[in-house]
Amino acid sequence: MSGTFTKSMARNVFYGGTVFFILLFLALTFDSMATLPKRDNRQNLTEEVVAGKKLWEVNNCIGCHTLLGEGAYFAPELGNVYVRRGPEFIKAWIKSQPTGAPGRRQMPQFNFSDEELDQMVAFLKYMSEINTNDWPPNVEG
Amino acid sequence: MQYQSQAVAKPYFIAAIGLFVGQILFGLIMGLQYVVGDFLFPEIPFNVARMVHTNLLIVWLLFGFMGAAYYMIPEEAETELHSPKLAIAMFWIFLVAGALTIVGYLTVPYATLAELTGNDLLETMGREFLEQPLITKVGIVVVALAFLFNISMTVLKGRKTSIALVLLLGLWGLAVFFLFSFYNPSNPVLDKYFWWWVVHLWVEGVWELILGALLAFVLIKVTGVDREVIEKWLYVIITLTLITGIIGTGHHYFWIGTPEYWQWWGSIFSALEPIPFFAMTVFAFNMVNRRRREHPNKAATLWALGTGVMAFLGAGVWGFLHTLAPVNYYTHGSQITAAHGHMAFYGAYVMVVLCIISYAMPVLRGRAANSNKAQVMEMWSFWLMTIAMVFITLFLTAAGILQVWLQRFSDTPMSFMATQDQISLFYWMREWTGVVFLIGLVVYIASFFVKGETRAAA
Amino acid sequence: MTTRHIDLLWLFLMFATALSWWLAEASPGAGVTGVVLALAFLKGRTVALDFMGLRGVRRPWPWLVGGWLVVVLAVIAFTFLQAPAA
Amino acid sequence: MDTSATMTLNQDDTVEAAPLAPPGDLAVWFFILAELLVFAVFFIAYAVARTHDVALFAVMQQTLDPDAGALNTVLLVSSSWCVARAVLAVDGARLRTGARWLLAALACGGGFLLVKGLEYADKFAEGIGLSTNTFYMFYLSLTFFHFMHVVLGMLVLAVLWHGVRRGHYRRGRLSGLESGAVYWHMVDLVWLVLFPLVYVLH
Repeated sequence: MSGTFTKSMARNVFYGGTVFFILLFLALTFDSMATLPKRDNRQNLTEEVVAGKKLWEVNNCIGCHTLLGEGAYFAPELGNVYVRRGPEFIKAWIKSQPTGAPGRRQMPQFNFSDEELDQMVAFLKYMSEINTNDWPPNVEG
Repeated sequence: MQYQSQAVAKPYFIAAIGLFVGQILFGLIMGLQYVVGDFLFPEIPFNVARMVHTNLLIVWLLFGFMGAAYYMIPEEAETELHSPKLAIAMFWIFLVAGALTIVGYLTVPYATLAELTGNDLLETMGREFLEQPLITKVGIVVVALAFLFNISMTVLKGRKTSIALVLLLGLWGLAVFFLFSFYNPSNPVLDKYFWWWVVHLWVEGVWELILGALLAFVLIKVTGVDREVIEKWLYVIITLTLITGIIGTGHHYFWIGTPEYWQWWGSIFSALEPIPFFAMTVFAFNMVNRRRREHPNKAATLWALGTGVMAFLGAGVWGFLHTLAPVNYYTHGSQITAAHGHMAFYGAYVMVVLCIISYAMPVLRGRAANSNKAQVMEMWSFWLMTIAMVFITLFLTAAGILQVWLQRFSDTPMSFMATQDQISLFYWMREWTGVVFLIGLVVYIASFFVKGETRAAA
Repeated sequence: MTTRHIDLLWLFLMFATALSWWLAEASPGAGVTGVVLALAFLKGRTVALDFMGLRGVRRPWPWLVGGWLVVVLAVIAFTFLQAPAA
Repeated sequence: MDTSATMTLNQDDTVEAAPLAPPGDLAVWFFILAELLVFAVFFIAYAVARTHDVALFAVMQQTLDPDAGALNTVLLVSSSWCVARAVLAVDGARLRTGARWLLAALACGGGFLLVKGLEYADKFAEGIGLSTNTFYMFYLSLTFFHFMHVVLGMLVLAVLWHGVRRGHYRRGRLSGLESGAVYWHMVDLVWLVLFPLVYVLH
């Protein structure tokens, strides 16, 4: 009776434990979904911001930059770039790429229209206003 | 080879290795771009190289997993594969679709690719690791379903071992969680929240079931230890994996707009995530020590032990280093993350796929094991690649620590680009170590062409 | 283990619970903290050794669960000594 | 076990040959150890977080109902006792008695869920949630995590009750019953730390 260690019990514990923790994860997700409206800045989710998000995606910005710390680590964090640089600098910067400085990392020219530049800025402004528990530690990202 | 239909695994393994080479070449391009910023610009911008690097990784591991399943399932179920023809058809569809996607990345600007491939119908592109065009994503689902149908039918008609069931569960989970890649809400926080349901619940969830099943299979074969013993430990290990890993998703919910309590839940559960990896290492060494036969394939045993150790170091130790919220506050999205990602992926998934290839390929080529000469060469490649990866990780960790210090922790923080200039020495060292890794990979491939005395497969 | 033995243990657990409950109303202090933690230890030990049946089982099993109890309660005691209630 | 061996010894049961392994299936024990580890980290996190904001924790603890906590301790300890009696009864081939003890244990578990549920309802009605403050984050996380364990444990007990009634367990074949029982005792053990930590110690 003592000292048994059976495969069937190990299997039952696996299934039971897994279902248990999936349910717990779903419960926490449920609570997160209920709490997010107070944190994720959704009241400012305008069409312009949504258009900016699409621009962000179809140009694969995440392939070089990070956004709230996720993405590639090749180019600066942009979740707070609106705070760091302000709207005009961002637009001027995007327009002036690539710099062509020899040996320096290069950003492609995306040929955005003025409207698209505004959308991108609106998206980056939106990102900077999400409650991220004070991340990043400072303005440099 | 006990069953004729196991042979379909062979093209999968060959394709996996071929794509692996591509992944490493693009890794070297990116590594060079880190220090010579305008290298290959504008022909291959960094974001394109990275997309190719990470997508090739995912695709070749999937090829490896599928090949492994096609090899293992007939032997586990003790019956021929449901449909070898379907398996071969899916191989070509997946390979051609994958190749076309990569060609698309390399030849057309990403925005144009998005437009050409119907991204406007359902916007799914442009998110890290999920950059594939919509049609490729749909293709992946179709191939995965056909594949799952094929192996599930095989298991249903044959013997249902625990290893086969765990493998099936992992593969089905892989397909189910991939469906979240089609969900891209316009709210960025929601987008990120469920994006992790693909990425985290893959690599720290269902993929680990696949990893466990592959490792258990090889251990049974090379050690001759009772299936009963190995299978019950497999269950214990994957239980530990999932009870820590599922809520461990929370370590990605610290700074992306999600509620504060995730800092506690995520830290506590992910702090325990090294335990299953440690258990796996102990398990692998234990089984090899208790072996009841000397299998002629020494290389496969080496890969199996290596998987345990390197997965523990990469996923366990390097993950733990920066998983606690107060630490992660400073390290999040730095080169420390890159260091962890490299060693974890290599240690857990690259090595386990190379392990099953190492065991299965000789059998598929009609011998119990490769010649001694070929095995020695393969073991050289093991050490070259593994040690190179250890140093890549160490250099990236050093780069990350310096980066965090200068850019995040300092009272007078440096800008991102100024910091990058400060740490370029580590990037150079990483790049040279990457070359060593490539040499290891070349040696690995060369070992397939070494002849010598071999024993016929049993 | 006899039924009488188990019943006595239950009585002890009830008594200890009543005592900690009563202490919940008492004014906080190092002495109360000590007594409450000691009671928790004795109760936990009873459950681990007698109910869970670890008494007399070969090491490391009693150590693992007993050690768990000791470590957790010791850390709690330490933090309460470090930062007693104002 | 060999009865003739015990006969020669005196009445004291503890003198029986020391078993090499704990009761029940080892698979369950690995799970229990993993769970205890999770709880330990949670408890320690609570204790450490408290030192950073003693005042908040002291004030917030006043809003809890120690009577409800104590009542729940009584219920959980009693249900553990019932389960221990059930195992003894089944070991003595008194299956119907064993099944009744398990039902009693289930009733106590149900009582625990009811009391805890009323406490939660009270807090939720006040709009308190995981994001209210650090204390309530911990209070709700810890107790809810434990609450879920009680639910799981009751499912296990229900299966055991069914098994006892069907005659699945008898002396020498108690592993399944004991496995479920030790899991339930673990749920009790954890509460015995949780109760003083959260409700009693200020």
